[in-house]
Amino acid sequence: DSGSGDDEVSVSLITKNSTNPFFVTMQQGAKESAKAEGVKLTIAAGKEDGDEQTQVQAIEDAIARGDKGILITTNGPGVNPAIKKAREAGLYVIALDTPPDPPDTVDITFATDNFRAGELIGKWTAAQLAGKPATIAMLDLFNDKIVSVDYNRDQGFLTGMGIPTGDKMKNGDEAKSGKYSGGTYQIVCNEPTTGAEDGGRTAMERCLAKNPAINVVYTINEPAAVGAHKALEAAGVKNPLVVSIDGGCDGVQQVKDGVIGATSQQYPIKMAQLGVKAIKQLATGGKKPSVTSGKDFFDTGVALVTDKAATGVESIDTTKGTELCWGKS
Amino acid sequence: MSPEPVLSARGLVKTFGRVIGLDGVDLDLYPGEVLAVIGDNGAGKSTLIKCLTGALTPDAGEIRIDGDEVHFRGPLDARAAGIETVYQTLAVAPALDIASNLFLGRERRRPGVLGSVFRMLDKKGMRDEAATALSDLGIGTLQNMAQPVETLSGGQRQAVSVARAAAFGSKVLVLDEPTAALGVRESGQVLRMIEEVRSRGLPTILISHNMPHVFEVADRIHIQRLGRRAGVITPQSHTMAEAVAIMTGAVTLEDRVAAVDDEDRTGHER
Amino acid sequence: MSPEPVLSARGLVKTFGRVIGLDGVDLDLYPGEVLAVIGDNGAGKSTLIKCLTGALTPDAGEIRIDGDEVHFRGPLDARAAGIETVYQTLAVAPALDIASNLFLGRERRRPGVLGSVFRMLDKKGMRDEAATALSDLGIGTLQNMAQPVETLSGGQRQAVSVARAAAFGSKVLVLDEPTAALGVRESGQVLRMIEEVRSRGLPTILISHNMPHVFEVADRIHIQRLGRRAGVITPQSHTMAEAVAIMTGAVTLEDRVAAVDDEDRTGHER
Amino acid sequence: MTATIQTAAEQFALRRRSPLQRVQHLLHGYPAISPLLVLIIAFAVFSALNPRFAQPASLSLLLQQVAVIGALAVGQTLIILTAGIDLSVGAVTILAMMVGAKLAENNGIPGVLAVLVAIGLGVVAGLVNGTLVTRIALPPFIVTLGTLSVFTAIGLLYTSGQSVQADKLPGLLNWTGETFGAGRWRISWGVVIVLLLYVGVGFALANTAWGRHVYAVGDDKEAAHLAGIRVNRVLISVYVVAGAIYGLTAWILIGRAGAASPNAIVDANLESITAVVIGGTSLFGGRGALLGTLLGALIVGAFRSGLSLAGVDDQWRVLAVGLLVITAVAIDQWIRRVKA
Amino acid sequence: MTATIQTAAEQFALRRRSPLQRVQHLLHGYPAISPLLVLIIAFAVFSALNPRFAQPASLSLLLQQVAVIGALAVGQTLIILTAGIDLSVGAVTILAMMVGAKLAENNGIPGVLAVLVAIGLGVVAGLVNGTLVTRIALPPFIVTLGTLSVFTAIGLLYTSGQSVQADKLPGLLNWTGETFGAGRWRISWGVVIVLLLYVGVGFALANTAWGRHVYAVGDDKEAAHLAGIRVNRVLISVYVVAGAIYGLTAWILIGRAGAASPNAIVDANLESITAVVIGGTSLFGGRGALLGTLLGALIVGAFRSGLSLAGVDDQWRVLAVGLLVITAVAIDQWIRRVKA
Ligand SMILES: Nc1ncnc2c1ncn2[C@@H]1O[C@H](COP(=O)(O)OP(=O)(O)OP(=O)(O)O)[C@@H](O)[C@H]1O
Ligand SMILES: Nc1ncnc2c1ncn2[C@@H]1O[C@H](COP(=O)(O)OP(=O)(O)OP(=O)(O)O)[C@@H](O)[C@H]1O
Ligand SMILES: [Mg+2]
Ligand SMILES: [Mg+2]
Repeated sequence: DSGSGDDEVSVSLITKNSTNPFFVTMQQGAKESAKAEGVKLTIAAGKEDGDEQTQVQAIEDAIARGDKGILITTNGPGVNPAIKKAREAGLYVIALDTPPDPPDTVDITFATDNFRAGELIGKWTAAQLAGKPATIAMLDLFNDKIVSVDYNRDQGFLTGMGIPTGDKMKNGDEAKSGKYSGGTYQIVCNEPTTGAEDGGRTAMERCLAKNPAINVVYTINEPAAVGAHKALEAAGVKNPLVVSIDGGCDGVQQVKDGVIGATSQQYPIKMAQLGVKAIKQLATGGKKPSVTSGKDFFDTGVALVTDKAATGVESIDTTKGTELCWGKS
Repeated sequence: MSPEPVLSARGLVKTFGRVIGLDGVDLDLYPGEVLAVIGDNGAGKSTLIKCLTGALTPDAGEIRIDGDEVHFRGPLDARAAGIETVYQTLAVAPALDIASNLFLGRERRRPGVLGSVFRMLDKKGMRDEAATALSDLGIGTLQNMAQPVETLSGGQRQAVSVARAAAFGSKVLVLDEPTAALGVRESGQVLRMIEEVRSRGLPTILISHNMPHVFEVADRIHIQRLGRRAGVITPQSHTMAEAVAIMTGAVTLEDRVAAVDDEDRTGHER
Repeated sequence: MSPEPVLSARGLVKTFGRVIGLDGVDLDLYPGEVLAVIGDNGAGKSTLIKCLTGALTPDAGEIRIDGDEVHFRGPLDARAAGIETVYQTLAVAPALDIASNLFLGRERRRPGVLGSVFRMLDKKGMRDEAATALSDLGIGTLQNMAQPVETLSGGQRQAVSVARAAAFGSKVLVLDEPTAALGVRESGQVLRMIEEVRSRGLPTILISHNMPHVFEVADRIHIQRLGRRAGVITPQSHTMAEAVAIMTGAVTLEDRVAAVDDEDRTGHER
Repeated sequence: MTATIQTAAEQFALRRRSPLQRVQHLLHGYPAISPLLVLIIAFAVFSALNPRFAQPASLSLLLQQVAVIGALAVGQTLIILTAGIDLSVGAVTILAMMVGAKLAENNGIPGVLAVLVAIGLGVVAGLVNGTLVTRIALPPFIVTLGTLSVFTAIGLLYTSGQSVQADKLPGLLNWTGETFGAGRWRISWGVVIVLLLYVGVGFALANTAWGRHVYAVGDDKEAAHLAGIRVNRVLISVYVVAGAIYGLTAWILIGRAGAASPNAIVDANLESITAVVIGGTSLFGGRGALLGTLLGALIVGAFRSGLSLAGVDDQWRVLAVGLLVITAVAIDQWIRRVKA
Repeated sequence: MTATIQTAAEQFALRRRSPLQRVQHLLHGYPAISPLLVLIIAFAVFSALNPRFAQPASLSLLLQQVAVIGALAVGQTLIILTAGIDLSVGAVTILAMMVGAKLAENNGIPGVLAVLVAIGLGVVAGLVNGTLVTRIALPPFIVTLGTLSVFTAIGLLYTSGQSVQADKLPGLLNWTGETFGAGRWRISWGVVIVLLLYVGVGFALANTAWGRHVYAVGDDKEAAHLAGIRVNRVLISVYVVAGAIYGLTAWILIGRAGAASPNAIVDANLESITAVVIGGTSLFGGRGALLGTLLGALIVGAFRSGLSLAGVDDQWRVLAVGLLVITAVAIDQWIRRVKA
């Protein structure tokens, strides 16, 4: 029995990093719901995407601290053994946002499927193009690191476009040109952005230097899309399709403003709230949460936000998107 | 016969961890005189002048300039008080060139707006003056004034340091073994320079291991031994051999009472 | 009268960018002699001995040891050939203590397994020997043998460097201004050491600006001027004043033909 | 030595020169030429691989891409010249940018004020670093490692990780990203500011007493102290000036990124230090020149862009940049090591 | 000076000592005590905040958490002592680990061989770094910056970023993560190896000629050269030994992480350098001791985990660690600066 010193239920939230707005939002959501539920929450995070060691230490600290449960967005399979240790020590571990590999590493996952999020914007793009040739820029996250969001979103997008991908865990190994579901495509570049505006801009500039006729821009997240938009604007490229993932409140606004054509919206606040509630319930004798039927995780959902709905792709408009952005409810 | 000393120190103590550098040293420097400080290696000569010139802060003791107690917080304070020093370690910036080193901390600016608004250095002027200062010291082998100091020969480097002090000394000149690395001609030139400075009325403290040099220019000789002052003599009162004997502890000053004919001036031998 | 030279150099040239260090210098060192090298600051004395001891690679010219041409790739090669050098810059590691510096590159190991298997240093042994070596040089003021060299006085530091060379020289001893920072007693000790080395049959190259020292111990005197050899004299053939005059270019050796009485020995004056 | 006599050294100087040695010798006379040469070679190679590389449009972009790191590297050069190192460059810049931008967004302060706030914060941060380095005599590595964490945390706590979008900011803050044409070039105002920064600081380093003192302090702190230089004052001034430059860079960064975002310039430390070191400034202080830093920043930028344009794959590019950095500095060393 | 006479200096030594100065003076005699003291203070404070902190279970965990960076810091200390710096620590470790693990997974090589492959790769990497530093005389910063990219890229290209889970690895590779009990402590074999590493390398540095030469080379390379030390050989040996240590650390890392993952350690560069610098080793070379590095690593680890156990949130923790690092080194400096 851990944490017997006080009756207060304590929970750890361990995010991938604490600079990405997505995770900062998740942390705030968790804080608010912890306050509401009367749970003591400790927040930890990796130093950057992919930082497994810091997460492992945070898990060990949670065990030592006597927490009842852990909410974690894992940075990679390197944290699995630590999660196992935590569960053996009686902690309830919930993965948020990213299902670990294998999924049964944790008790349950509250996540959106990044691959699916990518697929949605891919499908939307294909529909918008309506058979026109696609000249695609892929603005990824890193080139000196391989992390799951990066390849899941990238490969999801390509799959949605109907472009056959090679290794699903590897960016950039697909054929550089060929046919997508509507017509022919050409992939101009895979450039790293570090998921920020300045990186997005530089990446887009490099892609445009290679081929100024780009008409489809995939971006790993909305800040990268903002930077890419800047570069496109400066280069005078008219009306390319810029698609992105996250659906943050800023991001939805950018869809409304036409900076981004469509974005896949995810719900970090919802994930955090559900997680905190679940552990509180469990600790006070309630029952365990269960997975969404047909999936091996609890799907907190993903929605395509766009004001230019495409036939065959379910979407919500920006008004609705603003209401829901990041799962504030 | 007993004017006010320009610089005087009483009971200076300086220790480094368990090593004792100075062990209660007194010193007086009178106007217009050349005071030599001699002593074995490690006797505390450099430590003494470092304390006098603000490079070290003594643990105890007091220093007076023109009778007023001073507390130097650094060499700059001493310099502001008119004390110009050549340290044994030379204190040159190896990567800077000769002119920059000579004018370090006292750079000259261009005339006009370039100097006052843009604060631009008068590089050419400083280079020319540096060349003059060095050739005044008899250093004629310098082929290129833009050479960084680190590429100079040992003696040339020392000459740069001495030339700096000679050019700027305004009240007291302190020279810690200024001729150690210098050639015969260059050493002679430094001794001439010291005499010339004395003739201008400026007093000099000269540390040297070269007894002929010391006896040639010194008015009085402070003998340092094992961190203390073993005594003060003059070239007239003692011979070189006697000075060396006192320095090495073979005899003490008390052994030869008759010799200390300026006892009344320096006041307080032990 | 003309044995094979132990060390000989012909036509050494060394330039630094546009600065000329050596300009075609010859040098011969015969068994058991003390060869002094004198010259103004910047005349190329240090550059000369750096070329001879592998610290610099000459641009042109050849060096022979016992008649065989050698190409030193570094000071270690020269050391392996038995040439032990005190450089003007002392070449000590400031943060290491005295004993470590004395035995640098030739550390002594403990006897037994500790030494052979664990390669453990004989620290105490080295410290004791260092203390002996230094007191042999008359340095008695060292209070703490574990002091890092950087905290030593200028002269103490030089003594460490000289003691190192004295302890290990096996064929040729090269000393670049070994007494520059030393006190009277300590300098005398170094001169005694040089004489003692000569009596063991080892030749020495001594660079010094101190003419009395040079004339006291040297057998022959190589005069360096503006990167060239101005001539070779002996203390018997010339007076100090003459030596200085040649050194400074006031007279050339040819002006006093009669004086070069060992011309036949050194062979080829210009 | 004298013009009339043909000395051995002169004879030596005349013979024994292969064409390669002649080039080496020529370059040695002008130290700044050597990184420039590396840059020129890089340009030649990359435009051979892809002719677009050398076009004014691409080069204009290259300048804009390099501007931010180039500006930070000016401050970093100053600090490295004093034998220090600044690990807090990125953190200071982000903090200055976020506070300025948030104040403009939430409190509606005008653009000028926001820029001044950013520069002011940079100055304060520099003062903190400088004071710790001088008064408590801590190694700059430790000080800036500590303040890196402190400033980063303050920035995140202040902003909650949220970025501020360009449209919520006064126009002046975005102005640095705007471009003007000059022939077929498109230069942003940010680039102009950075170039002015190089000219100004370069002038101060080379032609003022302060510049000399910076070199002297970095060269041998103890000697500078004995020579009567106010070492601490020089050090503090360097950290403060560097801080002000970081604050100014914050402004340039907003214009470039189109938003003020706490995620920007992740690798600012390593990249700015790299530019300085490739530019030939010694990490041990006292040796180097600002022009080298500019060239260093351009070299790295040119490599990245050039490899990308040449169509080199992502991860191979990481490998190639590594090899190129080593090669570039090796060429530079070779030129410096010229004999005779 | 003499025992009989009461000299002025002795009088001085006797008077003028506040209790604080007495403590300072006492500590000054034993330099290693000062980071130790910082560590002890940290322990006292953190166990006051959360009593669990000082329990053997938590402390055992702390040791395991610190082990990997602690091991890498041994190699980093060696290189920094020679006035170098190694930015490729992390990249070499990951490369060695991934190649060893993949060979074991795909080609089924036995555990011993996998460990030897890892160490061998470390040695090769060290040889590459060392050769570039000595033969081409490049600054270590540049060399290792370049090889950082090169080794990272090779690792990524070789593994495609895929990790290898423990169950696919021979038992020996996981052995370093296994723990044994000692009272209420649980020590992992990895921790034991790291401690042995400290003892071994510490002995070599303090008690062998090689150790002396490492210090001498870092202290003044030119002087060491003139004194007849084979500077290049010493430098290469240091890079090779460091590389071997990184290879060995790869093994410890597998056990610790329970998997061989290319993302296992980020920030290894900065963290290992931090441990070295907090431990009192000078970045300018020639001064420092290995024991300090161990304490430095423990100090950072204790701060991190102490704050975490105290329930401090991530961003506040970043801030606190920054402040603490500065404070810790400031205390250390204060003790070193004792007068008289
Ligand atoms: N920073 C220091 N730390 C420890 N000991 C020191 C320090 N500076 C000087 N000492 C010691 O103080 C004593 C006096 O040194 P000082 O340099 O004053 O001697 P000196 O008389 O100038 O000798 P020299 O003629 O050799 O220059 C020496 O024993 C020296 O080792
Ligand atoms: N590394 C270098 N770079 C450039 N010039 C150099 C270098 N080393 C020496 N020189 C120059 O070569 C000349 C000879 O120097 P060297 O040190 O041999 O003189 P020296 O005779 O030993 O003088 P001193 O008596 O002052 O020690 C000097 O003009 C010096 O400036
Ligand atoms: Mg002295
Ligand atoms: Mg010399």
